[in-house]
Amino acid sequence: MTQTDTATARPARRLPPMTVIGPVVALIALIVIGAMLNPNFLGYANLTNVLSRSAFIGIIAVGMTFVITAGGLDLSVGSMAAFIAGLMIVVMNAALPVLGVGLPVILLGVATALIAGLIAGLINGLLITKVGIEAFIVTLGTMGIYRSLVTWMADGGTLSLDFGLRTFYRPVYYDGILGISWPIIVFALCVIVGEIFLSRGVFGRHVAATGANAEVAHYSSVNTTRVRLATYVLLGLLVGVATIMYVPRLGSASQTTGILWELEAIAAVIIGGTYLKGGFGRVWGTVIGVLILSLIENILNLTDHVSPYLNGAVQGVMIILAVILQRGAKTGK
Amino acid sequence: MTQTDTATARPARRLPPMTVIGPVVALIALIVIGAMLNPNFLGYANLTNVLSRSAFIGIIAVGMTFVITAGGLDLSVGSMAAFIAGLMIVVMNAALPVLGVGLPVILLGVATALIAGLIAGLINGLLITKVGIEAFIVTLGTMGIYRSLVTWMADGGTLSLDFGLRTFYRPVYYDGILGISWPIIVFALCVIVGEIFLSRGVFGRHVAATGANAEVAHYSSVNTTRVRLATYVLLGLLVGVATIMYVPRLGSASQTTGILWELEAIAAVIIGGTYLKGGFGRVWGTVIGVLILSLIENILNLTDHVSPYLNGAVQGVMIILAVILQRGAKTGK
Amino acid sequence: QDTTVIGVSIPAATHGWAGGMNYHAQATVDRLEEVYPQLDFVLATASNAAEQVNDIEDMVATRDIAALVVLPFESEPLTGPVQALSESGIWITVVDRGLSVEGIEDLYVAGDNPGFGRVSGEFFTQAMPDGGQIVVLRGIPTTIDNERLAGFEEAIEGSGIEILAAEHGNWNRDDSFTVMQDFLSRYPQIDAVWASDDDMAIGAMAAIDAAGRDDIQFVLGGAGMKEMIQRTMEGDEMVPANVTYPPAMIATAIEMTAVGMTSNAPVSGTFTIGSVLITPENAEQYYYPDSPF
Amino acid sequence: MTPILALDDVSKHFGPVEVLHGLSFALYPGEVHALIGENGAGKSTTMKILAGYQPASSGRILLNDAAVTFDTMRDAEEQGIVMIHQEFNLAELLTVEQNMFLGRELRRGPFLRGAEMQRQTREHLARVECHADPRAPVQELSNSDKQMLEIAKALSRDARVLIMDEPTAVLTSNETEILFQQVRALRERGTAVMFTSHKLDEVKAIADRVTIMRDGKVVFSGPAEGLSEHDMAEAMVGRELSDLYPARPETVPGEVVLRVRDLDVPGHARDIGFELHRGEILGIAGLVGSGRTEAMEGLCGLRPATGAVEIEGEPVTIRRPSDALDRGLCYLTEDRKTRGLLLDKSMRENVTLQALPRRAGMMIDRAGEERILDEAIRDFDIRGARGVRVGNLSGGNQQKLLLAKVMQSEPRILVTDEPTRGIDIGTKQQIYRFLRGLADRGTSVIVVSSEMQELIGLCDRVLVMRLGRITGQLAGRDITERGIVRLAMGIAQEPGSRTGQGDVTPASNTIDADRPT
Ligand SMILES: Nc1ncnc2c1ncn2[C@@H]1O[C@H](COP(=O)(O)OP(=O)(O)OP(=O)(O)O)[C@@H](O)[C@H]1O
Ligand SMILES: Nc1ncnc2c1ncn2[C@@H]1O[C@H](COP(=O)(O)OP(=O)(O)OP(=O)(O)O)[C@@H](O)[C@H]1O
Ligand SMILES: [Mg+2]
Ligand SMILES: [Mg+2]
Repeated sequence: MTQTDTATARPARRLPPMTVIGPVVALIALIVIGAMLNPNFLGYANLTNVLSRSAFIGIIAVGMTFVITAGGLDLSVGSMAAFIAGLMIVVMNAALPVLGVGLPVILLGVATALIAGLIAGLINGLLITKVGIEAFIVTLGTMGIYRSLVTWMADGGTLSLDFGLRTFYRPVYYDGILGISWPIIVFALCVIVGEIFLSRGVFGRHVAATGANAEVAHYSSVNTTRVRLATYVLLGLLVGVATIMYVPRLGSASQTTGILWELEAIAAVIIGGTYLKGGFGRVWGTVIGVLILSLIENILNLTDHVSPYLNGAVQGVMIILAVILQRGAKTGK
Repeated sequence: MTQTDTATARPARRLPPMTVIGPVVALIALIVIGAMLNPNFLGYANLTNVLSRSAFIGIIAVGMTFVITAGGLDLSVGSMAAFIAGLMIVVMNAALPVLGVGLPVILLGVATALIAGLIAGLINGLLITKVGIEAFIVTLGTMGIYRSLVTWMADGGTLSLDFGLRTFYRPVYYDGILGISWPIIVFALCVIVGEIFLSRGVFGRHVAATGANAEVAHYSSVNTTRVRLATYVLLGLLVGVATIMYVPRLGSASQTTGILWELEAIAAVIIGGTYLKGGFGRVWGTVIGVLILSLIENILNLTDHVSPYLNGAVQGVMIILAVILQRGAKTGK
Repeated sequence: QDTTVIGVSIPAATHGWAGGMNYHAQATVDRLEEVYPQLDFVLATASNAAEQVNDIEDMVATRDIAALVVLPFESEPLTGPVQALSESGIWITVVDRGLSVEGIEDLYVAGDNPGFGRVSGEFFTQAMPDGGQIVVLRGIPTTIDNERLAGFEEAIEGSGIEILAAEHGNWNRDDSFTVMQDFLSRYPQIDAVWASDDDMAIGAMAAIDAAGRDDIQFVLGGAGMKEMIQRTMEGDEMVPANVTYPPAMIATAIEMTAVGMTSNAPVSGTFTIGSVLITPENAEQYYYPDSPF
Repeated sequence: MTPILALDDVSKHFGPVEVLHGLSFALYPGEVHALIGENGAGKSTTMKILAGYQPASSGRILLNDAAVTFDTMRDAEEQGIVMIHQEFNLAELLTVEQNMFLGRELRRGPFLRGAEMQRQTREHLARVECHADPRAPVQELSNSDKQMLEIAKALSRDARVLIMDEPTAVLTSNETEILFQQVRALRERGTAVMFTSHKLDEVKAIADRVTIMRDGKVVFSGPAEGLSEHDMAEAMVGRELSDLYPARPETVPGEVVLRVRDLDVPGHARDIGFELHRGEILGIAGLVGSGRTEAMEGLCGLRPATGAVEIEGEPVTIRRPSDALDRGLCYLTEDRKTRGLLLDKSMRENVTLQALPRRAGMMIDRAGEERILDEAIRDFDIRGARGVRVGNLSGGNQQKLLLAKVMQSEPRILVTDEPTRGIDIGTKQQIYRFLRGLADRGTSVIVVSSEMQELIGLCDRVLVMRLGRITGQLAGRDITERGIVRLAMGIAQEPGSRTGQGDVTPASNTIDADRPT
């Protein structure tokens, strides 16, 4: 039988290059524009502001990348964040008299956030995988539920962290090490770990397989139910982490907290080159997506060439343009 | 071996019946609840109210059924409606001095709405099919664009139809024939035509084929690009129609007009049993979905058992329950 | 016994002030249902004009209300429907925002948005006699917001106060925080901030603290949120004053309507609740510790 | 006589890789033309070019001696050229009738003539004796029914040229015979029919002319008579072919490693019970739809099933495939397209998918994967550019990749379902040797197959299933076609009933390579 020539065959590139450079180009273009429009744009202060602000959406978007790669979707993250933030504040305020201002209360709050996020993710995941309802519907439902739960907890108003506690907790958002603020550090950590697990980890491989073809994955003895469940739980946890970073910023939560975060996160994921239909995802792309989105907003605030009424329009155009840059990859769903 | 075992050649049933009765049962359940909570619920006045106001979302959801069945998605319909409404008002007010109060102005407005809708749909469709960008991204972008265009047209405020004109136009929403108000009639027409074309029409079949497996459809010389484009254009047109019904109701448009209509419409479609991933859709199901959603809202107004803060939660729960009733069909995406 | 039903239709708590207004509405309804056993209340909150019209339709169709207390989400779209109600003989109480046709309502408890802007503007003129550079945070794009800004600009006309920029903070702490951060990196010198709302003021001040900038002399919010009034009371330089736009006006309206329904005391007419400047001197009387707002 | 369709010096490359090198051959009206060759030789690609699904990189396509270019398959179809793909070309969510008329719906104005299409669908299916319900979604059809639907669909477009890419791979002998009757009828009517098959006896049985490809070149094109199956086989693989089947060892089977009792797979199989010995190759025969696949899938935790299973003496409960894998029990699916491989992924990701949790801990070692892939490509002779999307591998090479993938998890009990479906004869020989080698090294193997010669040639013992039950077993010398058929059709139980039907045609025999030629 004639020997094959495969030994000599070069490993072909996995993706058309445009999908890889596309988002990067878009990002660089934005940075150049920003730098031209305003000298302070590239200043330390502004960059820190933008990056720290992106951290919330960013951390969530990392989890969203896993969910979408596995073929899922989660519309509830925004209101989930609001709810968790509200819960954290209520719990911490309640525990204050007992524990007093100090690390214990914060740790209690952190625990609350993580556990709440885990449970919330678990609920979404179970309804989707075990009960078998479209992810879109489940998370649309829970989106409404969490949103009105926080409104109800706050009596329609705003839940505020006790003032003393706020000043104690504040540094978690505003300080950092070596001039890098904590949100940025945590965001970076999530990204690095996420990227490694998605691209090099067995779990990530199983996530992609499940999203690419759940039945094949099943026949390859991948426990697809557990994998999909895990992605939602992971996302829930990361929402919790994001909230832990968010609460110290203003020390309050209301029913306007986290509005539209879900759309921003999903948009970031797709701009980053992950397939909405699942099967392929990359965390580093998501990061670029997040940065693109928050830079657009930042640039719009740094200039007054456009009427503030039109900010939304500019953002819309930019999002589409950013994706056109890498359309080669996927044909519109 | 010369023949196949006939034992497992089971009678192939079309869809698990639960997917058919599921939504109906949910609807009936709601009606019963409503009737028990309030005697006037089944009254002529209330039913007319509920049906007429469902007409907007309903007409849009009919178009959305086609888009989703073809494997697409459109998040922009809500702000598209707002934009078209605003445009209509601006045009009609502008033409008023020339044409005076009367049918011509109205017809001008109607034409504006239809053309605007058609073009808007065309833009979405072209970006998705020709340029080949994820429908999610394209329509997320145009969503932002139309929303801020209307804000800009209204200078952040409200665009109002000239008062005299409004009183002349008003009957289009509030009157009707044989006690059936116009919105209901138009809605019914859209549904009947839509149902026939989707289930019995060549176009409908090609839509389903495209959504089920675009490549196969393409190999079977179905012009999938044109089919998908057509669904978006159709949706745009129907958004125009919905707006024609909407403007006479409030005689105004602002940046809050049509907020979240897209999610309501998509939810209605899925509750109705259409597959979010495409390939199967039914208009009659969508109607039931629409009715379920607006009845939930209506019922919440009939009682003061739940704090208004929790309305969203109740709606969320109901949506999920409604779909659980027919989960047998599809496994969560 | 036959109960009279009073419908209350208000915008949902989509921002702090509305939240306070929701709270007062709820509280008043609960209290009045105790006081007047013959009264029954229906409270509905809407997140846009169309939804508010739905609610009102439902109240008429299913709860046959004898009176309606409405805080219009927007004036124009509500005018028609409410007019129809008043023609069918239902008592109409309009709160805060007037309808676009005169004389529909029996009772009008009015807020004064241009006034709110004007009072704020006047405070700036006397706080910055020799002018200065300020930035403005605007609310959710609405007529209210436009009226307030117009009133403000009118008041600072020719006072040498220059508005460097105005962006929408949507009456939302997070958005105003973001906008303010960017204003700070955009303008090296800002003398003061008109946040036009206490939620936005809080967001803006958080941004200023974080940036450690001391060029900003003060931030003027509005609507009298309790934390802010407290800080004014305590003489915080950053919060030298506040401008009332009491969400409690809904309570007044509901109460007067209830009285009108139960007695034949004359309650019709127009009651304008003007915007008042709160200063450390008069702060106590505007401080409601138990309100969520 | 002028050829109706001909290729003249046609080449095709995908990116850097050229897969067809200057092909030339002709297709004449009224002849059945077989295109044969090893997996990856380029048969499907050639056919796709003929039918206008893919453009040639260079060279000319001649239609009645006139050069043509088909921009779309629509152009080709209008010229009366119809093709059946190697992969199913059906929309699974749509019904049989919808697929049958897809793109060519009968219409009255904008509306469908549903009833009429249903009727015609029934007719077309009846022509190929397929009894699928026109209203049934295709996803509920058996593989063979899907294939018959494709054939009926193609026949319904009365074509001048009918091109079929491995139409019989998933067909039973009976269905194959039905197909061939249709083909003969077409030949009478002057249609040119071209088909590929790895079952050379079929080629022998029906082809007038044969074109043999090797590595993208035509090595023979001429009349079929005088060409024995053995000649074809050797021309294809380009070397001497010895025995197709490895010699059966005379050693007594080892101890029982798998004991199954009253295994029930709801709706498909009932009280399945058998024992499997160490180093044994156990065949499972049965008609299509007899529930072999379901029984085995049930056993391996791929679908709900109840029953008592003992592996190496200890009772085990297998709820999900991973449980089975933990016990060294592994299943190779009969359906590589929708259950076997991630078509959009590379070979590397596919080949390690099943073994990952064992091979790797938490992290994947890319270099290790590449090594595994190298071995797989070598051991299973997988041909195709290394980085190619698996969906673009040739059908047979996909099957080899699937086998390689399953072997990665080093099963001690290997269940293979139609392991040689769509595999060329040379590779078949390799796979048989491979399976026997496994058995010799102590692995126990189950082979579910519809190819009786395969079972007869390879297995130590054969179980026969009928209507979801095991109706008997045959061992050693008793493993004969007749014996299997009798059990498969229940003649053993009901003497006299349906007798004789058992051996209408031997078409399912694979070639016996040492048959004198
Ligand atoms: N779209 C494609 N991109 C890259 N390579 C391809 C593509 N299609 C086919 N090939 C390669 O062309 C070669 C021939 O493939 P082809 O499917 O024609 O083989 P075949 O003769 O049909 O084999 P089999 O008998 O297994 O079906 C294979 O090596 C395959 O990997
Ligand atoms: N009603 C059905 N719905 C879905 N799939 C079916 C149905 N009937 C049979 N099948 C599929 O058709 C194929 C043949 O049926 P089955 O597997 O039960 O018999 P088998 O003995 O495995 O035949 P083979 O292995 O030759 O396909 C299998 O893939 C089976 O899953
Ligand atoms: Mg092939
Ligand atoms: Mg089988």
